[in-house]
Amino acid sequence: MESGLLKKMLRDMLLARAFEERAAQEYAQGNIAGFLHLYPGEEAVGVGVLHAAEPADYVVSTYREHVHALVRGVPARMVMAELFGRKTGCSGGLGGSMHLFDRERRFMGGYAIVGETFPIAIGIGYAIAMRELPEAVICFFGDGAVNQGTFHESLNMAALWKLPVLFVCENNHYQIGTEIHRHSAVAEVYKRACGYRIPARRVNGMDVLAVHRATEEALAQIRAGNGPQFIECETYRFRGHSMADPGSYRPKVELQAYESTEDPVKIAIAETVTAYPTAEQIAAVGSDNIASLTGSLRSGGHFPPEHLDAMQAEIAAEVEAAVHFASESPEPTLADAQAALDCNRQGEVLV
Amino acid sequence: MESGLLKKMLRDMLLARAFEERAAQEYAQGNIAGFLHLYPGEEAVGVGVLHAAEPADYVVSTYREHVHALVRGVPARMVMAELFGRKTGCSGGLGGSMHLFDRERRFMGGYAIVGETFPIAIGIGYAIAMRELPEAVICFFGDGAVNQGTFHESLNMAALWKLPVLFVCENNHYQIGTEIHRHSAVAEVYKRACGYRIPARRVNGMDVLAVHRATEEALAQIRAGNGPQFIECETYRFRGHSMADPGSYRPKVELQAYESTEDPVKIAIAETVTAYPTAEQIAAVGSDNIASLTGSLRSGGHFPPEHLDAMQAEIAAEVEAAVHFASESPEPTLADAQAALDCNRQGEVLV
Amino acid sequence: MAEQVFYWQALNRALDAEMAVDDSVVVLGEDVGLYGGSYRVTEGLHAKYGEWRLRDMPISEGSFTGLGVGAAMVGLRPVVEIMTINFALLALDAIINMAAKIPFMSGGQFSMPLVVRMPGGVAKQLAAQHSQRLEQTLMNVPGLRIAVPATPQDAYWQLRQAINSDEPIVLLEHELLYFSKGELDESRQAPPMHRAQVCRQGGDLTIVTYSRMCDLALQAATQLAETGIEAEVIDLRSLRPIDWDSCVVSLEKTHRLLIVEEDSGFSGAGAEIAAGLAERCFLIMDAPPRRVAGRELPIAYNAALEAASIPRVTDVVSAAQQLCNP
Amino acid sequence: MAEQVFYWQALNRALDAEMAVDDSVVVLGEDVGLYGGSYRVTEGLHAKYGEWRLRDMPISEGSFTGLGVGAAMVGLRPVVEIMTINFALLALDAIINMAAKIPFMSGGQFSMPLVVRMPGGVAKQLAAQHSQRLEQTLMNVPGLRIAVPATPQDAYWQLRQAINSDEPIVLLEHELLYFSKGELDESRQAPPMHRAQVCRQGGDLTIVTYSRMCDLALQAATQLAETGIEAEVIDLRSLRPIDWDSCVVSLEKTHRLLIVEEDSGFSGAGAEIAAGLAERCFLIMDAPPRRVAGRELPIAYNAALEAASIPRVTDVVSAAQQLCNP
Ligand SMILES: Cc1ncc(C[n+]2csc(CCOP(=O)(O)OP(=O)(O)O)c2C)c(N)n1
Ligand SMILES: Cc1ncc(C[n+]2csc(CCOP(=O)(O)OP(=O)(O)O)c2C)c(N)n1
Ligand SMILES: [Mg+2]
Ligand SMILES: [Mg+2]
Repeated sequence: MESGLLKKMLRDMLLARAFEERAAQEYAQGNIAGFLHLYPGEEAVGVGVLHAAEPADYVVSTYREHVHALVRGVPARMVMAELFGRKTGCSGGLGGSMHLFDRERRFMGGYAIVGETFPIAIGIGYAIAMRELPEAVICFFGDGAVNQGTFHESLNMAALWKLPVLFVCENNHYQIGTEIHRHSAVAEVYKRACGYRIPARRVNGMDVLAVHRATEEALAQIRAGNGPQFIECETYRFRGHSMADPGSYRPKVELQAYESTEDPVKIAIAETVTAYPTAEQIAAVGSDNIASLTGSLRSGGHFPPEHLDAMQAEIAAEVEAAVHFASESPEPTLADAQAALDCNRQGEVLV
Repeated sequence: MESGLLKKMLRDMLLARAFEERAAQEYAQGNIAGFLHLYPGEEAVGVGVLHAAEPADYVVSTYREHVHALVRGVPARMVMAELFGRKTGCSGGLGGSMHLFDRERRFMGGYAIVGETFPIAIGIGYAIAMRELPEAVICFFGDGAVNQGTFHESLNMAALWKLPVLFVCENNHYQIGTEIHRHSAVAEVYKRACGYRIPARRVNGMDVLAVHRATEEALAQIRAGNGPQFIECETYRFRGHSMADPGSYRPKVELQAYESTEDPVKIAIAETVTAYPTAEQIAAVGSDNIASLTGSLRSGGHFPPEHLDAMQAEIAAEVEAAVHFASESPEPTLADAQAALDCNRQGEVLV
Repeated sequence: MAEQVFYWQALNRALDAEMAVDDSVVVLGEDVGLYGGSYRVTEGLHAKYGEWRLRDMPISEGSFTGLGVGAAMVGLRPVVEIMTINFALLALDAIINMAAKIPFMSGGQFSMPLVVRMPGGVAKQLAAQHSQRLEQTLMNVPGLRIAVPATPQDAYWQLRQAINSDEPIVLLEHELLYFSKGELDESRQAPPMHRAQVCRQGGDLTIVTYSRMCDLALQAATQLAETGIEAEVIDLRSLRPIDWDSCVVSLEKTHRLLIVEEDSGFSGAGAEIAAGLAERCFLIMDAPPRRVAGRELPIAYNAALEAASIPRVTDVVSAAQQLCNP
Repeated sequence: MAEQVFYWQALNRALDAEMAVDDSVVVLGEDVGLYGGSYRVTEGLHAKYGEWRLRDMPISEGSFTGLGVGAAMVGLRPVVEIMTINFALLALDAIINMAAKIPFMSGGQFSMPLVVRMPGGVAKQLAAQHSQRLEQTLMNVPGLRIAVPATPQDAYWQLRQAINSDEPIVLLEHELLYFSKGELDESRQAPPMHRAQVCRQGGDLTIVTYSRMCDLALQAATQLAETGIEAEVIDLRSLRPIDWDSCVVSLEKTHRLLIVEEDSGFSGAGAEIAAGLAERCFLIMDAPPRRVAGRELPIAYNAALEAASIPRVTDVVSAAQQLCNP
């Protein structure tokens, strides 16, 4: 893992966390409305996956997609402006939190009807395969989405025609208030892919490096023409399902356990910042594994703790600027709305 | 296998063949219209499965369901009258070929939108499980239906709550004109069940004994409270998809191969009629398997060939009588149709 | 006997009352069990009746609605909750091709005691995919009945009536009504499930409306009264069947028809109301029937655009004024 | 230049013409490839263009329609064939929530050059589940356009226009029209895709109709002429948008409106036509608008009941007579 990449991923994870927490505040203040689904706890997934992708790859996402958009390069101010419903938002203020789009960055939308990402992704994949392009599609979805009929239908077609689609399950173990063992007959989501002969694996979704590595390998397979791939990332959301949900159905210990020991941002910081293993750490892992333990730590040797502080300050300013931009931006007009609907009219005479 | 059962199954297979061929003739003469999907070639499946079921079990079927209804005990004249659209038909002439219903015999309907049998079956299964009854639901569907979203959604729920449903795939290798390798990423249909942890197996659907045995075993598991089971029956339809389809997309040799060597009716006759293995047969299987080869043959010792002729004559008369009954029956009136729609109004005052 | 309760509470009590007396009543839906329902409608019932009676569903709308159909065929009385109507597009085959047609196409052998509840309508900035309205799609299905309760009392009555009916019935509940309060008298005798209700008397024009728009129409009527126009406001309470007689009686008095609906106007529910009443009352009408309806746009996330996309009180007022003083 | 061709052939030629000039046009559907289409519409095209351009689909209507949406977002011009409209209930989320809304909710970033073709209507004893009509469901969706060609010439023109448009368009084709013949002149200039067509001139009443019912209306008009009533027959050709102006011009002459639709009348397409014209033409109408429509029953398998469930020529004739001589 080269250290530049590691730093970039860390930065995106910090931005993700800061952006989402700020969005929650803006929601509480009434600047954002509607359903707002936040990502804290799951940052390693979006960041690990998307940093392994090429700019020419396409991304299809759900209503929990702010971070996917940010990591993809959509400027924070355009995402925040969209949450504020402003004309300068990446969907012109018409889509809102659940429907971020950015054509230029091949960010093909957030979809709010669970299960819609699958057909959209295979449709893009179909076009790529037909044109024999070296591109791929990354399709995000949750553990609950796996029980939707479109999952099954779309995975079958993806495998049948060897479409270049990477299916990424963000398994946070909950479909709103329903824990995975109560919604899925098979709780190891990656096993669902066996019904379609799609190569699948499960990775620790709290570990950005593991996610990144798995994605690189999967995308290499896809680009080699071997058809779709499937990665299940086990992760956890620290907040409720959306801002409307206190999340009180989850055992408190479960939440605490994840927050204290598995916070992906903490893990990523630990991996990046200059540090040498302590004597206890070395003793704990035994001599054989020292190399692997220290490898990624040492690779960050150029990134002392004070740089981390600077990075965080920079991010705070970026988020602040995004909020400022959003609140200063104009609202879309009815004429804008009509123009968006008619964006494909091209002067056609209808009647 | 007791010989009485074997004879009953043979009789049903012969009836099935004769009924369907006659239906084809009546269609050609304009007495039957609409879509008419016939069963020749697949008799061993419906007969083998349904003879292993109890009267208290429920049956849910597709548009290719005449034989399922007949074997379930719906009188041939009521099925034929339905195909003729008469009031005396098992759905009062309102449903037609694709929508046979018989509440009394727990024949829960033929459904014409591919994939509808799955939710109907799990719904009945849900009621049974909730009431802790010793009943089961038999759910028929084709290889093409397996790609419908409802397949996936319903199997997940069946497994999740251990519903007493036997899923029976009639794999005739075609979804109208599309051969299974062109519609399914996994052509061994029973493997699809792995995504739900549902025990599944594949049997030779041209062999009524094999189908019967597999069904008995599966139903025993279900009644033991172990949840759903899945059987794939490999079979073949000798005719086109429906009377509107010449079936010309299938290689002629494929059809001939099935008709000459695997006709399930011929196989069943051979199994039932008195016969001792020839010297070549014995030589071919080797000493260890002789017992199993001759067992079922010998069990038919009380059924000489002339009895077979008598049975066929009886069946011919039954089918003839069914056609006569159908053509003499009255048509339903508009009042009948309105009454069917309002069957559940119970004197309720709406406005 | 009457007390003030939230709309969701009225639904909750109706369910509880029916579940208590008939153990074939089961509730099926996403997060209806442990969680207690997204809009609290099933709060407390899981603890009381257990998981077989209140079953949390996977995200499989097509099949769990169909599950309700199959269960109804063997005597359960399922109340399926589609978390919001936006997901009902995935369940339409089960509702239209199964539930509504099985009694008919089985020649009358199977009744269909199925209730499908759907929160819907335009709520607060939920954007295009979560602001779906499906009235007219369901209205066009022979064999279905549709109730649209606008008050806690009606929600209570109509849900109980729906559960007790052997016909498939859809309840369209409005998301913005769940946390509105109103009177509930559980002991009062219910009117027929599909009878319309005159909510306000007036002689100058008839406003026909339903669900959340009733409240809007009543507000508009108050404002109109100040300008000397007395509007009669009719809450249809039901969209299939429609209680034409109540509307006709009113039009015989007012001779002017204004329809208020939240849905996009083109081919919305209001089209049938306008057409049906134009056919019945043409000769007694003094002006063309008029619809105040949603715009021909998907619903935008932006709050101002959202508000401008559905009728506002001022829209109703000015349409009524134009109708009365052309 | 004009020759007599079947309706299916006209569609076939339209597809061929567009596929030949633009290799981003792809056809997706069950048995559209090797088999050549259930109604022969894609006959011969698979051999000519190969499997990527004509793809046989598994029975997965929801997802393969959605596949078309995704493909359209990156520049393909998919023509999705839903084998029959009866299966479209499974694809409505893709059509309504994806195709029609993406251009809007992306703020105008994505065009949606998607065509969805659906054979539908009441054919020959296909029974309740295979006699679905969905006009009004689709009509209520802002962002969709709907064409309903009644002749081979229109089928040819409108399919080509639909493929060339960057908006999502549904073509409702009638199953009983595929094997009807009519003139096709490929070189003739097409009128605007959604303009209505006066098929017969007359001064006594206006019959507004579409798709297969045009033929019925023309037959009725011939019979009516014998009794001294001259009907003007308008083929709408499009259900969204509706060409109101052509209807209004006719009503200014005839003052009487009869709508003929195959769908169940209650909340069918005719409701919008009646309401829209009552609003526009109330003052010039001499009689209430009238609808001749399908019965409020699912379609029975029995032939006589099926025939009695949808309009017959005599129904149109007698309704027209009552309208003109009340
Ligand atoms: C078809 C559909 N059904 C229900 C919903 C309501 N809903 C929104 S998110 C959600 C849970 C999704 O869970 P999962 O796929 O695990 O994603 P997560 O929110 O955990 O990231 C539900 C039920 C919906 N949006 N779409
Ligand atoms: C949802 C749906 N899509 C398409 C059809 C048209 N159709 C009828 S039967 C059939 C093929 C079904 O194949 P399979 O499930 O293998 O059953 P088989 O007819 O071979 O017994 C198709 C595509 C349908 N009836 N329903
Ligand atoms: Mg989840
Ligand atoms: Mg098959």
